[in-house]
Amino acid sequence: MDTQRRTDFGPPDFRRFLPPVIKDNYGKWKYHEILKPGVMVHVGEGGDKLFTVRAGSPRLLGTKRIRKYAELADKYCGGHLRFTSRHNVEFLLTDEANIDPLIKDLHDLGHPVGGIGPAISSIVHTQGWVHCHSAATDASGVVKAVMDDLHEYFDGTKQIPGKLRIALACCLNMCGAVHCSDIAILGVHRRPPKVQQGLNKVCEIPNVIAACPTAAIRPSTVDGNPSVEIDESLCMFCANCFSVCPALPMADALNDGVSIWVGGKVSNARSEPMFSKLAVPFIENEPPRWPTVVQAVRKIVEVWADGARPYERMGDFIERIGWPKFFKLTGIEFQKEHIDDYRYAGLSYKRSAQLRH
Amino acid sequence: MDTQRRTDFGPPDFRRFLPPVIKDNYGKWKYHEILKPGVMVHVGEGGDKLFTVRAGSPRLLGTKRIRKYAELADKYCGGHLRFTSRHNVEFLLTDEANIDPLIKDLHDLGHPVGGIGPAISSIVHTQGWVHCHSAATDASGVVKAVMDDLHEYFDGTKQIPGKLRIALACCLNMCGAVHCSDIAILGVHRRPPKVQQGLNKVCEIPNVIAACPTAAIRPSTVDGNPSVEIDESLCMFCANCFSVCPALPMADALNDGVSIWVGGKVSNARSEPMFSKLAVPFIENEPPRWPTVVQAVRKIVEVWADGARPYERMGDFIERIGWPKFFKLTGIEFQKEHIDDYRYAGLSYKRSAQLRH
Amino acid sequence: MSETNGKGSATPLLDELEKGDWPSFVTQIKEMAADGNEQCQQLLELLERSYREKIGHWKHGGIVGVHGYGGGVIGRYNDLPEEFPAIAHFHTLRVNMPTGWFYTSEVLRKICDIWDEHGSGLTNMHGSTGDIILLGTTTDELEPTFQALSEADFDLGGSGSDVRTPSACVGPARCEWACYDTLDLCNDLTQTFQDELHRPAFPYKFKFKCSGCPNDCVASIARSDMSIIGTWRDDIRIDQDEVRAYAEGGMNIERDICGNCPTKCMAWDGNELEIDNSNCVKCMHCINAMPKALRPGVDTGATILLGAKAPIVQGAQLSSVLIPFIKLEPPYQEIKDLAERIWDFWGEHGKNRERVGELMQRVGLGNFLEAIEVEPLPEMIAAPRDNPYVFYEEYYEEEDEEAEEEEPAAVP
Amino acid sequence: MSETNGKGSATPLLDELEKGDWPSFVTQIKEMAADGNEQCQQLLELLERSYREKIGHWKHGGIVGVHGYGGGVIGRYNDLPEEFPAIAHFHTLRVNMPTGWFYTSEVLRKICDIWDEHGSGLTNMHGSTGDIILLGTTTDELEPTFQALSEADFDLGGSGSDVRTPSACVGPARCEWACYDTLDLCNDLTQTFQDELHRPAFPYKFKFKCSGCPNDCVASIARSDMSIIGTWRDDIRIDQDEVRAYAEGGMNIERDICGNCPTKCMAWDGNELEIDNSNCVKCMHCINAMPKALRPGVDTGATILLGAKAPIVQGAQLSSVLIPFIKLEPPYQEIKDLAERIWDFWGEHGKNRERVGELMQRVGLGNFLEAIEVEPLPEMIAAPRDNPYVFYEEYYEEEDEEAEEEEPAAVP
Ligand code: SRM
Ligand code: SRM
Ligand code: SRM
Ligand code: SRM
Ligand code: SF4
Ligand code: SF4
Ligand code: SF4
Ligand code: SF4
Ligand code: SF4
Ligand code: SF4
Ligand code: SF4
Ligand code: SF4
Repeated sequence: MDTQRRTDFGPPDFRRFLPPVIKDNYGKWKYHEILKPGVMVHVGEGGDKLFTVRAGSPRLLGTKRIRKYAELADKYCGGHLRFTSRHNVEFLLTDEANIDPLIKDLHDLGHPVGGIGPAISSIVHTQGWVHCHSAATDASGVVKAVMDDLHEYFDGTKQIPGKLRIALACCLNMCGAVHCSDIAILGVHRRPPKVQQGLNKVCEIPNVIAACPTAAIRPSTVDGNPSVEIDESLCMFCANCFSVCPALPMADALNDGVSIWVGGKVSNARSEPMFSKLAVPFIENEPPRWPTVVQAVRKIVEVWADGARPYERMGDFIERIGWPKFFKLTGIEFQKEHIDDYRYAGLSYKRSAQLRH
Repeated sequence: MDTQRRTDFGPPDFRRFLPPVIKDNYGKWKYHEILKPGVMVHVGEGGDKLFTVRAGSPRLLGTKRIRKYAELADKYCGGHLRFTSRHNVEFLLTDEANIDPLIKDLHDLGHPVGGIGPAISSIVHTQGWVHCHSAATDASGVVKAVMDDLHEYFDGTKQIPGKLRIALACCLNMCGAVHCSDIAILGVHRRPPKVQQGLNKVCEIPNVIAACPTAAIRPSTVDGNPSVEIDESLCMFCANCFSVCPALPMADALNDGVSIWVGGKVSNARSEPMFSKLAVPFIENEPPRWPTVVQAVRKIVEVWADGARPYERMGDFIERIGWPKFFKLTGIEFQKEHIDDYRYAGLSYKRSAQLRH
Repeated sequence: MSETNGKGSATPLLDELEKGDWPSFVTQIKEMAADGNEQCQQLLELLERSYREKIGHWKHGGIVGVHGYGGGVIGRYNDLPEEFPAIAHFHTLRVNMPTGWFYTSEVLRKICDIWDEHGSGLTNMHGSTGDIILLGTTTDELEPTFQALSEADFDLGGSGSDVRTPSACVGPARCEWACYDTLDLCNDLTQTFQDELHRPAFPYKFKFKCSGCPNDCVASIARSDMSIIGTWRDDIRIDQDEVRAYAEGGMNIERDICGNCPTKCMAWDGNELEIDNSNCVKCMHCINAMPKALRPGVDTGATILLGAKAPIVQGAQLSSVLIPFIKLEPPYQEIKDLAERIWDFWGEHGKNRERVGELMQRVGLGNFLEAIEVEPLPEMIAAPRDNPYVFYEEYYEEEDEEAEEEEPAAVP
Repeated sequence: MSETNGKGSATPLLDELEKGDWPSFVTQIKEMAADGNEQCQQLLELLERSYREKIGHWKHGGIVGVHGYGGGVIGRYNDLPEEFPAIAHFHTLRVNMPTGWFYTSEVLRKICDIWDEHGSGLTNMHGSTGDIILLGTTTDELEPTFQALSEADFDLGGSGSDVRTPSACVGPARCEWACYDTLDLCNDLTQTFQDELHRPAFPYKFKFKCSGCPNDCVASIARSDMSIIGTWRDDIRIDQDEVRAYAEGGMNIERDICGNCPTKCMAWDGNELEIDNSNCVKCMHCINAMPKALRPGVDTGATILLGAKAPIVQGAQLSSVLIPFIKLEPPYQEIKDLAERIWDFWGEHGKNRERVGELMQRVGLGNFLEAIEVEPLPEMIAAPRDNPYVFYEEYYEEEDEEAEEEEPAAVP
């Protein structure tokens, strides 16, 4: 709007926002302890203490609520707070006496405190019907329904053997850690794209054809105009064609829905990082509260919580008991769809006689 | 040559050749014990005993030697003997007193006794220059040289932690268990096929083109005749084209040789069956005694024998110590060729931060 | 709340999502809609419609953005602009967060002020990549928002085929296990690659994520093209008294600690915990379980891994090891040079919408390493190839027999 | 030995292979050559030449065989027929071995007599597939050899695109662990599928191998299209006294037995060995280690796995589980029907030189199962898919909303 327009200056330096106790102990923390659900203390080499109170957040925040966070930070933390990589908010305190009052205020505001240690933390999720064109399901709504059901595992009311990370993505683009989560909820289309008239005016046909991983898209002519046609038997509904060409919409109220995946992880602790594997191939969209999804997730959580050993993540648990047992315990029906038929399929077959009978 | 020609009658019924003690105890064996190298006893539910003496065999046998086996069987076993799935010969005795005389006779004949229990058994191998058109190395000669070096591991002179199975195949067709052996020796070509004149007269060009897994073969015209040309940058020397078309010879004295693979297994004991993995990408053919191959195999055997725990097969041992350590201990140089770049390559990359530093 | 406009709620389905114990995003939108914020009000109604029809109502964005930037804005239009004119355009701005997501109340309020003035007032704190997401404004507000943000020292994040906003775990600011300064490196990379971040020139997106240790609290190995994961080379530091204290406190060290060690390189005799550090793969488990007793070593650095991505197009990937161990000190030149070499090769050989991890697989890791001038190491693979399909690049010709200059690459 | 023909050995390189402790194949050929067997003499010389030149001298075979059989003979010609006329043709006969490779001295001598009369006198006892290999004869001796063999009750094995000679481990004849009668099944399959064995009509070869337990002593999981591996469903039989005897004999049961159990389902308290059989995966390790103390259960049968093969064309495969557990009793109808259904589908859809394992992967295991009428089970996979690229075959059309007959396959 004026004088010299600044560009490419990057984010403000984070050091500006660190509380003094962190500046003093930066890189010099000695250990930490979990004091109670959602509260931990980090102790510096010299004995300084930093208390963290973690609160669940809906991630989609209005400025009003953010201002409330700021108020609480002023009241208890010298104005200092941060957010986590799973979108929780963390208040950074030095005065232990402030912990309980802060927790009370957070509860009054509707925010549970928890998610630290062996707990279910917030669900990493995406835009859904709130903002994305690609969504096969909503994001925030499913997350809300599932977390309403699971919040006792967040706030420590219920004990569990280890960390359990849930993620949701509203389409196969998987804007989040869905492919490596203990439990993942994934929006899926199940109907091939509908080719819209005038496609050639908005899209480059060679690009569209090249976009399809299974070569399901072929050039064609419609009413004398160049267009494309879909070999529906080759389509696995990835929507990559739609990503490059808006004239190939995928969303479809009758066929869209949700799938559930289990056993992924990211950390290197004990076992190596793992992909999530298909548990429930398809559940219809059931707004506003997705009861079937909520039930399925709870069942999986309970099977794990009952059977897992301390520290044992979902994937390690299932590997120990075997997939056949997992299907039996959860009551999920094993179907053809569970069997991989994509690029590395052969390696997912059971290539040994090591079986429980 | 006469009357009614019999066909499709199949092999003679094996029951005709079973010794009486087996007929009596068929399906009723209780346990077995290894009495000494190459000798074991099987004890029936009723107490009957069957002694087995196993002798190493060159597999390529003249009728003269086979007649000698028959003589020994008559002398000690009521005429009963068998061969094993690894081509050793087994004498089936009921009189314990016959064991040592039999062993002496076998030794006199040049046959070591051993291969039972934690031992190196005979090398499963193929035809090589003795009979196959496809060979990139000889089979029997390499095997002889390697077993001369390793026979103490066969006859029990040297103790080892578990079974170690070696196999050799003279080309990528792998007529044997090369892809699942503790140590595998594999003949490899390293030069693309030479297109011979008149190819179209002996081969179906479309078949030849279809035979290539990497689409390296394209139609061409040579002196007005249809032929093929090879995109050498796409050729990985599998020789499948040669299998379907003799006019594409692969063998080449300058470029053929041997590669060494490790860590495969077949049994389901402890770990699941595994493929062998590349250890030494290439060693020149060095007839008559392949000293570099012999040394490389010995080194690998020794590293394993020194480091493995009881029952631990090669693949489990390497998995426990890590591949970097395996390369270090054996002194084999890690090269680009070790890194997979075929169909499942991505899954062979190290997808975690779990490393020894 | 806007539930009662005479004959019951206009958003009966969404209202269901205000029930329950977890904080509600619907409540957030309603809070904002309460004071006559038209955008929020119409967003609620549009969303109610999606809930009724089980389908989204957003369309592909056209090319919208701020002057001189190729990314940072996600264009969005709804497909019912007549009915929902206030959100006919409803573009998102991606704004670089301060590294580590640290804020003061002051700077948070500043952001709120800007966004109340120029946009819907709705945000994501934060987006999956880590940006501050300013959720929804009109095309003509984009530039003014950017101006206001820039005065507050906030710049845009990435979108399209560019570097995306790098992210880092809390690292040395609060974590005793940080093996390098995740925050400093992340901030430095963000500043160094401003041009690559703001002007898409790659075949596809490129993400950096910095985790201070193998716990990988920013999920870098799953979600970033270049994953920088802290680790150490020397011995785990042990305080045996504290180990005994954990044992006395009821911890089953044999079963739960030693038994869970992936290489079984630990031994506990009831009194001393022994670690065979040469076989420790730095998985963090024992340290995680006994933070008072065990700590990473002091010769710290990082493992660099390459290639993670979501499934589109060729299938999801986890990053795989590229540099097993590197010391990371400012100015971090080595890692920056490495990134540049990777981008050069990718820029030249990458196909449109081909992530660097897919390129690596397509050309083969061995060839890729040659191109980016990195030596192959056994640490880069889980296991050597199990198939014999080796592409040797050279062979002897008959004439060579005497003159052996043209030696094949792979003769050992 | 033929070493001295005036001026030193004609085969100096091969002579080197008569040295050393392992029995020598060169000695075998020389023994046979000694009495003026021209074929063996020339074979030695040709082989010596290969050793000198580092290259083989055999060419592709033309179509040779015996009357009415499509396989069983491997045609071979050398590429220097003028110099080596006695082995200008040098074809191999593959002869079905007695199942389990059991012989009497009498029948062995019979085979020797035939082969001395009709061929080189050289053999492999046995070939990799298991056949008796009669190594080298001329085209005109093929039919007479077959006649003589048939009089001795020996028939040809397979070659080309047919069933290959099935093989079996020693099984109940000598092994206490055989969970079914490997020899009887193998012999029965061989007899049942004589036509398929002798008249190639498949897209490619098909191998059966029968192992009596998961030790898999005929390497069936690696080397046969249909791998039949014995197993059991009930509990491992334990003799606790014998367990204690092993312990007293110095066996470290905790470390070497329990510690090596893949599912860690065993516990040893120094006195009793306890097995959680519901988690035992029948790997055989504990039984192998303590044959006097442990035995498989008594409710025995087999797991059927499909698809192993060497690398050509699409890469090597191990067999994968098709039937987790089946009882195997004569007449083995179920397994024969299964094989026939597989061959039908393979015959119709297999490409030339496509093994059944490759077909299974190409069409997808799920579709393959449908085609051969086998229910999908979680035992067939190591893990469910990790990619979301699911080919649903049906979807709702808008008109269906009311009329829901055309239900999509996968709605649970
Ligand atoms: C705050 C945060 C980093 C940040 O910069 O934002 C963080 C902070 C800590 N993590 Fe984390 N982790 C955070 C996300 C993660 C993630 C990423 C994710 O979930 O997307 C992972 C990988 C998850 C996975 O494997 O799928 C992660 C895997 C761990 C682990 C390994 C857990 C395991 O057993 O596999 C530990 C160790 C532990 O908890 O014992 C750990 C431990 C810790 C410690 C104890 C480290 C420390 O000494 O401060 C911190 C608090 C403990 C806690 O939350 O339980 N952190 N941590 C993130 C909080 C997210 C949240 O709000 O819930
Ligand atoms: C005779 C033979 C079967 C036949 O019908 O011919 C046979 C016979 C026996 N095997 Fe075997 N195996 C025979 C080939 C195999 C093979 C196949 C191969 O080598 O190609 C395997 C799979 C090898 C692999 O995994 O790569 C095999 C894996 C086993 C195992 C599992 C070993 C392991 O720890 O992985 C055992 C159990 C053991 O030895 O403890 C076993 C055990 C046995 C026992 C003890 C079974 C018994 O109670 O009689 C037999 C003698 C012991 C020995 O040789 O050490 N047998 N055994 C084969 C002898 C081959 C030879 O001459 O050396
Ligand atoms: C906003 C955000 C989700 C969220 O709610 O937080 C998001 C939203 C979109 N992503 Fe994403 N992605 C977001 C993080 C991710 C992540 C996670 C991450 O960065 O850690 C991933 C997985 C990791 C990865 O990069 O592979 C991700 C993988 C994708 C993909 C698939 C890329 C692939 O190679 O497989 C697409 C498709 C595309 O690029 O065309 C995509 C495309 C999109 C688009 C631009 C849709 C499109 O096709 O044009 C979405 C715009 C939604 C909207 O209306 O605003 N988004 N996207 C995240 C960015 C916020 C931020 O900047 O902080
Ligand atoms: C004789 C024998 C090797 C030996 O020395 O023992 C053999 C020899 C040949 N095999 Fe084999 N194979 C022999 C067992 C095997 C095995 C092992 C097995 O059956 O357990 C395999 C690996 C398992 C498998 O079937 O995959 C095997 C995999 C091949 C292949 C690759 C097949 C594939 O799908 O990858 C070929 C190539 C082909 O079929 O064109 C092949 C082709 C050949 C040919 C016919 C060469 C050709 O291209 O025409 C060889 C003839 C050599 C000769 O001059 O006599 N041979 N072949 C084995 C048969 C003897 C017997 O009947 O007992
Ligand atoms: S996962 Fe798909 S629908 Fe959801 S925000 Fe990302 S691109 Fe949009
Ligand atoms: S949705 Fe995916 S598979 Fe289907 S046509 Fe589009 S790009 Fe191809
Ligand atoms: S491995 Fe190759 S060269 Fe050797 S016998 Fe088999 S087909 Fe012939
Ligand atoms: S050797 Fe293999 S890769 Fe090379 S041209 Fe022949 S079929 Fe193709
Ligand atoms: S990744 Fe490691 S250093 Fe970073 S916050 Fe997590 S535990 Fe701490
Ligand atoms: S960090 Fe992991 S690998 Fe290392 S000693 Fe601890 S548990 Fe074992
Ligand atoms: S496979 Fe099992 S039953 Fe057959 S011989 Fe080997 S150990 Fe015995
Ligand atoms: S057979 Fe294998 S899995 Fe079963 S108890 Fe014994 S060692 Fe464990």
